Amino acid sequence: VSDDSSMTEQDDSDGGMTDSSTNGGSGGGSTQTVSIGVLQPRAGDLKYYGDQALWGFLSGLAYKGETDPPADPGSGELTITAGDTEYRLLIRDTEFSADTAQTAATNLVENEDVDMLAGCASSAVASRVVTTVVNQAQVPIMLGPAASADITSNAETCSDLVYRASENTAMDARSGGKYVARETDVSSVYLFGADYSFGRAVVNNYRDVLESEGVDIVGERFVEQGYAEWEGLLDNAEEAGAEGVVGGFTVATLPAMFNAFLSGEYSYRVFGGFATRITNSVVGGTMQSVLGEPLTEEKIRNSRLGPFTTRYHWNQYDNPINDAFVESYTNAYGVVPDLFTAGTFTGASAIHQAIQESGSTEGADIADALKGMTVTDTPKGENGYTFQEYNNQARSAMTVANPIPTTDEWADNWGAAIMPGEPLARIGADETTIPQDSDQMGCSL
Amino acid sequence: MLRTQGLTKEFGGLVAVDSVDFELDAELCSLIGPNGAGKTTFFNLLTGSLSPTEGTVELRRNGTWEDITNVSPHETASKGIHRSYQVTNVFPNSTVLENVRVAEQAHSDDATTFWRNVDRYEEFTERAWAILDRVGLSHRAEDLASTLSHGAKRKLEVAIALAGDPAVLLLDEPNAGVSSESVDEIRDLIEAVAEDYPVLLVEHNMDIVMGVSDRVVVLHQGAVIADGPPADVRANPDVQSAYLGGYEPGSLDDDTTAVGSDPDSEEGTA
Amino acid sequence: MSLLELDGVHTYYGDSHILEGVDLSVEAGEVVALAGRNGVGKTTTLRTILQLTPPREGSITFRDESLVGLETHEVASRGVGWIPEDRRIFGQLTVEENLRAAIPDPDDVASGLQLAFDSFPILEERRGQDAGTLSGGQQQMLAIARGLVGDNDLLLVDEPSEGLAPQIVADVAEALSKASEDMTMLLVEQNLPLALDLADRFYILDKGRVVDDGDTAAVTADDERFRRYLSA
Amino acid sequence: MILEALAEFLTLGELGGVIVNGLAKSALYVMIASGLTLIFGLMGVLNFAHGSLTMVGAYLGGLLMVVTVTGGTAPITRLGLFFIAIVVVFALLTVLGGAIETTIIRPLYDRPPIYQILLTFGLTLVIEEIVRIVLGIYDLQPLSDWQAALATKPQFLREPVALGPVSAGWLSLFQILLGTITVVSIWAFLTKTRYGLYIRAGSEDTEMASALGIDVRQVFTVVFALGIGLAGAAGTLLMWDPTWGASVPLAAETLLPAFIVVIVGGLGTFRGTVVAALVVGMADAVTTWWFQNVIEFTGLPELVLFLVLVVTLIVRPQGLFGVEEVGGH
Amino acid sequence: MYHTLLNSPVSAETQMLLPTVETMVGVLYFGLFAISFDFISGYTGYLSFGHAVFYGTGAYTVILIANGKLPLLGPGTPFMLSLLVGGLIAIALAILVGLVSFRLSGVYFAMITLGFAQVFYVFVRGWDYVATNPRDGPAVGPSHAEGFQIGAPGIDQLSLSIGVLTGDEVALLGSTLSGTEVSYYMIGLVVLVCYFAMQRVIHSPFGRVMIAVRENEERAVAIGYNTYLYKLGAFAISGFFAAVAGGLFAGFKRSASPENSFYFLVTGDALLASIIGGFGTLAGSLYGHLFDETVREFLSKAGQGGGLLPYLRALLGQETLDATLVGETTIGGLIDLLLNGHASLYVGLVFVLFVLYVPDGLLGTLRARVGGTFADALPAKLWGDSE
Ligand SMILES: Nc1ncnc2c1ncn2[C@@H]1O[C@H](COP(=O)(O)OP(=O)(O)OP(=O)(O)O)[C@@H](O)[C@H]1O
Ligand SMILES: Nc1ncnc2c1ncn2[C@@H]1O[C@H](COP(=O)(O)OP(=O)(O)OP(=O)(O)O)[C@@H](O)[C@H]1O
Ligand SMILES: CC(C)C[C@H](N)C(=O)O
Ligand SMILES: [Mg+2]
Ligand SMILES: [Mg+2]
Repeated sequence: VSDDSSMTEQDDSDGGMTDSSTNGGSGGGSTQTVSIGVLQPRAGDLKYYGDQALWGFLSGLAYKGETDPPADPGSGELTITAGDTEYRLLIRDTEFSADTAQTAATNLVENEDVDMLAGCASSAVASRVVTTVVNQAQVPIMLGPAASADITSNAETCSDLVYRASENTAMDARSGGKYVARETDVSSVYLFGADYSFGRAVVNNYRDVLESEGVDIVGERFVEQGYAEWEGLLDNAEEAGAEGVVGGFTVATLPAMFNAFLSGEYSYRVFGGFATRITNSVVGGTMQSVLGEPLTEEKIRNSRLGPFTTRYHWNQYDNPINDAFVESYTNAYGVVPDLFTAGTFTGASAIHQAIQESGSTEGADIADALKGMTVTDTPKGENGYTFQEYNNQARSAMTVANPIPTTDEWADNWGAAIMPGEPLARIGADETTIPQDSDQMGCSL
Repeated sequence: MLRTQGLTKEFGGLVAVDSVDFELDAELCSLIGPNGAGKTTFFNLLTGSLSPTEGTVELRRNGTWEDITNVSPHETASKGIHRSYQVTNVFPNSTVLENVRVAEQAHSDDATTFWRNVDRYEEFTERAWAILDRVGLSHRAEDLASTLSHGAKRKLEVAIALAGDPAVLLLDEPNAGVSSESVDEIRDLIEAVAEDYPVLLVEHNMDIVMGVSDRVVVLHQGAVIADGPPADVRANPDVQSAYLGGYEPGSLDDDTTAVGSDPDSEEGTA
Repeated sequence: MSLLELDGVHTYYGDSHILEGVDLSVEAGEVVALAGRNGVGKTTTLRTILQLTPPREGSITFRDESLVGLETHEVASRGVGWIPEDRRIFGQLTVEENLRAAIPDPDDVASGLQLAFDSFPILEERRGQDAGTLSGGQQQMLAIARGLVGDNDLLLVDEPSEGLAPQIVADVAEALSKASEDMTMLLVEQNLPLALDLADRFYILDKGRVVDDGDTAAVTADDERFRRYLSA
Repeated sequence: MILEALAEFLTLGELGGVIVNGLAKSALYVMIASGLTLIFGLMGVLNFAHGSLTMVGAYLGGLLMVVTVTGGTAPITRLGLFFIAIVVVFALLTVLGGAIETTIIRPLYDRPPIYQILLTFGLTLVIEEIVRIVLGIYDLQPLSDWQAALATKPQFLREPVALGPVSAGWLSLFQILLGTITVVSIWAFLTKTRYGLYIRAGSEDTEMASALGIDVRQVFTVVFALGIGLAGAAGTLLMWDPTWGASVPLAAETLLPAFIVVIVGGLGTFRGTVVAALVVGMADAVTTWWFQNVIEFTGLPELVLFLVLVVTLIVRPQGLFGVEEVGGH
Repeated sequence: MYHTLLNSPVSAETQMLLPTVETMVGVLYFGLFAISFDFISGYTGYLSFGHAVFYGTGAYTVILIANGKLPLLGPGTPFMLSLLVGGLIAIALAILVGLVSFRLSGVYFAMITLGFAQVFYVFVRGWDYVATNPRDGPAVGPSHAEGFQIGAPGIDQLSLSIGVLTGDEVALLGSTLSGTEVSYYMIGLVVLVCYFAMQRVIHSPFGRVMIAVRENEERAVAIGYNTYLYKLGAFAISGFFAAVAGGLFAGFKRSASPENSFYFLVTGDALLASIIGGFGTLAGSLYGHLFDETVREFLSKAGQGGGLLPYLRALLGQETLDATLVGETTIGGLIDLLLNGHASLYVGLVFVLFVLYVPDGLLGTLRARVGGTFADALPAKLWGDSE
């Protein structure tokens, strides 16, 4: 990929790395090293996204290596050994900014010679890294938790180098949207989205699913991230006759929207994806002050928030892998894993599996091995995720749940007043993703 | 050279210049009058820095009179009307030579050239040196203008005006604030300059006015109250009472108004 | 010891040397006129006393205390008032506010205003008007009134009759002469008859130096000394 | 389509709502900008750090509320505490402002104004980073609004109130009230108190004012300090408004509007600032309505302020109430 | 030079202090932008607070052309031509904005240019045509997968590609220059040419009028200059070079976003650079930006260019880092708290100190110390050595 002679290695072990990794495959017993550049927000507003995503990734490797996940490394270098493979992780802060991420990724590829990349929490960041680095340098990437379905369904970004174990917005729509369309009395929906890739993807995916289920889309609006004057917009949705509203936003916008919704008297319900702990704690707090403490299931139900799809929350799955995962994770990081974490866990698990299967630590070989792989160890159970050959997006099951008051069991490690309840429905893996023959699927590999 | 008809300038209710009919020939004419009589305002009208409330300003070029009322200052300058300022108004952080050179350059076709080095235009520099020689500033040529003494700055004022290759030269109190030793130098300079150009001179120093002028015009409350050879004007009783002699109420301002500036009124130029 | 004493005062504006060693003194209770042609440094002398343009050399004492190095407001609060030559009224303040700004003690406001309005009735009529919209002469009256209402022992007066119609000059003269009964004054005035009328003594300034002085009683406006220094 | 929308816009209910909303926004704008105007008007210092100090005020105000308010605190007590918080923040920032003026602004008075701009620009970087560090210690997200502080707002302020056919928010009315109080107090301070008199005199003519015994330098310090205090008070008010909220970007979010209001009004005139705040607030409310109901361009709300700025300056280069520069010598 | 230092015994210190080559490339193109900002602001005294609009124009032009989105100019358009086109568009824009803005002066001028720039910023952020997600900005797509070439257009032997990943590698005297290093020299070449061009303008009769406008516009008018036209001209020239800088940035990075091109804080960074370097010194802006970047990188997080934090960590060793100070704070935690990601704090402090104590900036002060003439001769020499 790039020429070593220009590099400015100062560390001998790096110099030897190339050797050991090429030998690694053949020489039985000796360890092989693979270096992975990990791109996540490590500071700033959305650090939490990065935390959950990175910790999930580390947990995945640790699970494979049968050790405890390491303490939060911040950014920098970290080595984890799993079996005969040593993972040299070079963790870089993206600041949730496409520019920073691009620079960091370029650097990892050019100067650190990483075998592959992993990460990106923002869809904007992910597309940027894919266009400018992955395709350019031909280094594979395990994307996640950036969720815009577009990345793996659009010919511009999808490729044989781009894999995503993490769940995407189309999966949200195809499980939660469908559920609402089929199981509730909502027959007309107003869609809101943040005016960038993620928000647009959410709106597109929901529109698609809901329309095909016969639900009327009575309106669509995009606003800037962080928009706060929700009253007027929510009033409009009411006037438009919406019975349901979906908001495609991150934690930068959701709290204001939920606040306005809870403070006003609207006749529709808000549904969509079950959000992160931060949003839950904000919304929970608002509920407490609007509905009065203590919160009860009844009160929450009357507030018309939900049901929400969950990509993964710790309490939605009951299997040995998940149990071990939740426990070790809670011990290591003091919080429960939430919606981003299973996807990145699986990403790590898949990479290890690919190295085992191919016996090589070359990026290209790993990518090849990932093709069509069914990942054995995942929080959604054994063989819970399968990479689809036509777009390299992993399919996995999803659940739909209502928010309920946080139970005492989880109060310490969840830290929000509301949490997802028992699953109302489980949607099988083969129904969640955009099928190969859909006109939404612009990718055919 | 230059003439005005019914030239009037009002500021609000105040008539600063009051229908002045005036014509300047190839001569050294002094314009005198009490503080606030309207002398500087009259200059500003001639150069287009202010537009008159009424009346016209005309300039004779190539034998014909051209109306230059309401023409912008940079155009009057390029037509040859150049002035020195009552309050020193130079380019403070440029060298003395550059102050004059840039004025030299203004009336050439190459002023807008942006691809050739200025040093290639030796003619500007040479002429600038010549002018500095003439006003006696060549020994300070490389110094920043802001470091000059008050008297030297007054000379620089004149030098910049001269560098415009004027058709008419308007000098506003070139002696203001100059110490007595330098007064003589500037006086000599004025006399020498007047050999080459028509000069309109505003001056409070009567020794100079009476000594060098071909003609003296007296302004009082914006209007011309006397016009003639120095000796006649000096003897004129109106002038005596309005300006030269006893006190007469009516002059509104003093020359220090312009100087005692208020620091808060400075508008940032950056 | 005199109330105010200047000794060898040198003042510059940047590089221009304006006062080249001024010596003068004012006794308590006197009115002293400072005369001289345009630009000789009369105003500068007053500004130097007030430390608006501090001297580079020389001493200035007021009631045996040196003023050099004080801040202007400190000089003012020691009882030195100023009626500047170019009026310097606060144009965006009303007439009354201009006067109030000059009265340090809130308890004196009523009597101060009364004094001003008695001297110049027109000011009472216009008390609510923005001072900037007054005519030039009215502004001059306001400037004088502002000097009179302050709690001052020494008043520095710079060309008080400038720009005033003759009958108002008379008002000014009266107001100043009344004020001089309990205030010491240093007066710069181009109107010689007026100056000689008000003052007990005079100094003549030329090129930054005192060139002559004496009792006003002994001279007339036609005096040779005045002719020499004051007209062409 | 447009005509239909226009007809709807012009109904009493809608228009009335927009007007109330516009007044509320104007009240916030005037709060944000008045400190800036005060400082510029007297001292000619264009304070780039104004927004950062507003942000500091928002966090301080939020802190006071979060510490004192519990879930059970009655609405009226919350309001009372809020007023106390505003006063305390105002006082704290006034002290801070005084310190800033005496230590680092004062040496710059005899330099060209750009240096003051630059200095306060540097100050902004420093203040924001310090706030980030402190937030880091308490594990608060610097970029998103501080929800705990928002939650101290009494419930009734979240609710609408019917004024005849017009439906407005209690919060809007509350903001209009506080904005009015601020404008009236500044106006009274400037016109009715001795100190106000000194400030206005000092701003017109420093020399003359000091010759009347006014310590102009001290006046400068006090004005700068008060201007900063006002910035802080404005921050505390914004902390309760979901559109703003306490966050680090609040600094930039308030600085630009404050500049725009001050420039549109004409540099340094308090009257101009009040009028400009009304103009900008109304323009904001009107475009918000059009954005929410008709026009889909997401950048619209952000565009308004700058369009108001550009258009005003094209039409009136010295701002609405600014004085035109007096002609040369 | 860089390598020698890195391999020497003081390599840890060197790596801590020296910016990486990538950073240096950024210093070059952003330095050019800062120079163009100084060209108008520092020499005419009119603070062009919306200067980022030109930088953004240049950047977007290059990417749009590469993506085949500019009419008449296909993706194959030579990079040098794209730079020129960007510059010409910027000139047109500068004239439009300038026609209105130069009726104003002082703070009002700064604010109206800021206003215009922000209008463009918001507009570009919402314009679907430039990118699928205009909010995130455009990136060079597959229609132009190869690197952008700097050199003589059309003659491959005389051109080299730039970009970290797409840059050409060149074998030279036994060592190989990486794509980044090639970019450094090629972009440096363009920047150098632009710098000399602007330097030339400043030293031309036209440039002298610009200075006259800054020094005393009233007098410049009175000696016969139509300063309005001169200001417009200077603004257009400055806009042109700002756009070239933006084009180089986009050519190297292969992407742009409204935030890093059109946003007003981008102008703020240029202002920072010119003040630290010396306002009205042209070359100073580049050194100012170098200084700014060095400080930032020195204080930035591990793995993003080395810097103080990893150095301290290595130097102090884990035991010292874990030592507790008060309560639960460890030394490591404290260092982390105060340094990690807080470069702006120190840049701000440095900046404040500069304004207070070094008002003439780095180069301005140096020139004043050494005397005016050296500055004319030296930049060329320093440039060669600045890596
Ligand atoms: N821009 C202006 N606005 C209002 N009034 C003005 C303006 N310029 C000048 N004046 C007034 O016009 C009158 C004439 O002023 P001018 O400067 O022409 O006097 P002058 O004869 O030059 O006096 P001096 O000898 O003191 O320089 C004065 O009363 C002055 O205050
Ligand atoms: N701020 C200043 N800077 C430079 N020179 C000044 C300044 N103020 C006054 N001067 C000069 O100082 C000298 C003395 O001025 P001053 O005002 O004291 O004279 P004056 O005796 O009061 O004259 P007038 O009778 O005209 O009021 C004059 O030559 C004047 O030009
Ligand atoms: C709310 C989250 C699922 C959004 C995600 N971080 C994205 O931008 O793609
Ligand atoms: Mg005059
Ligand atoms: Mg005087």
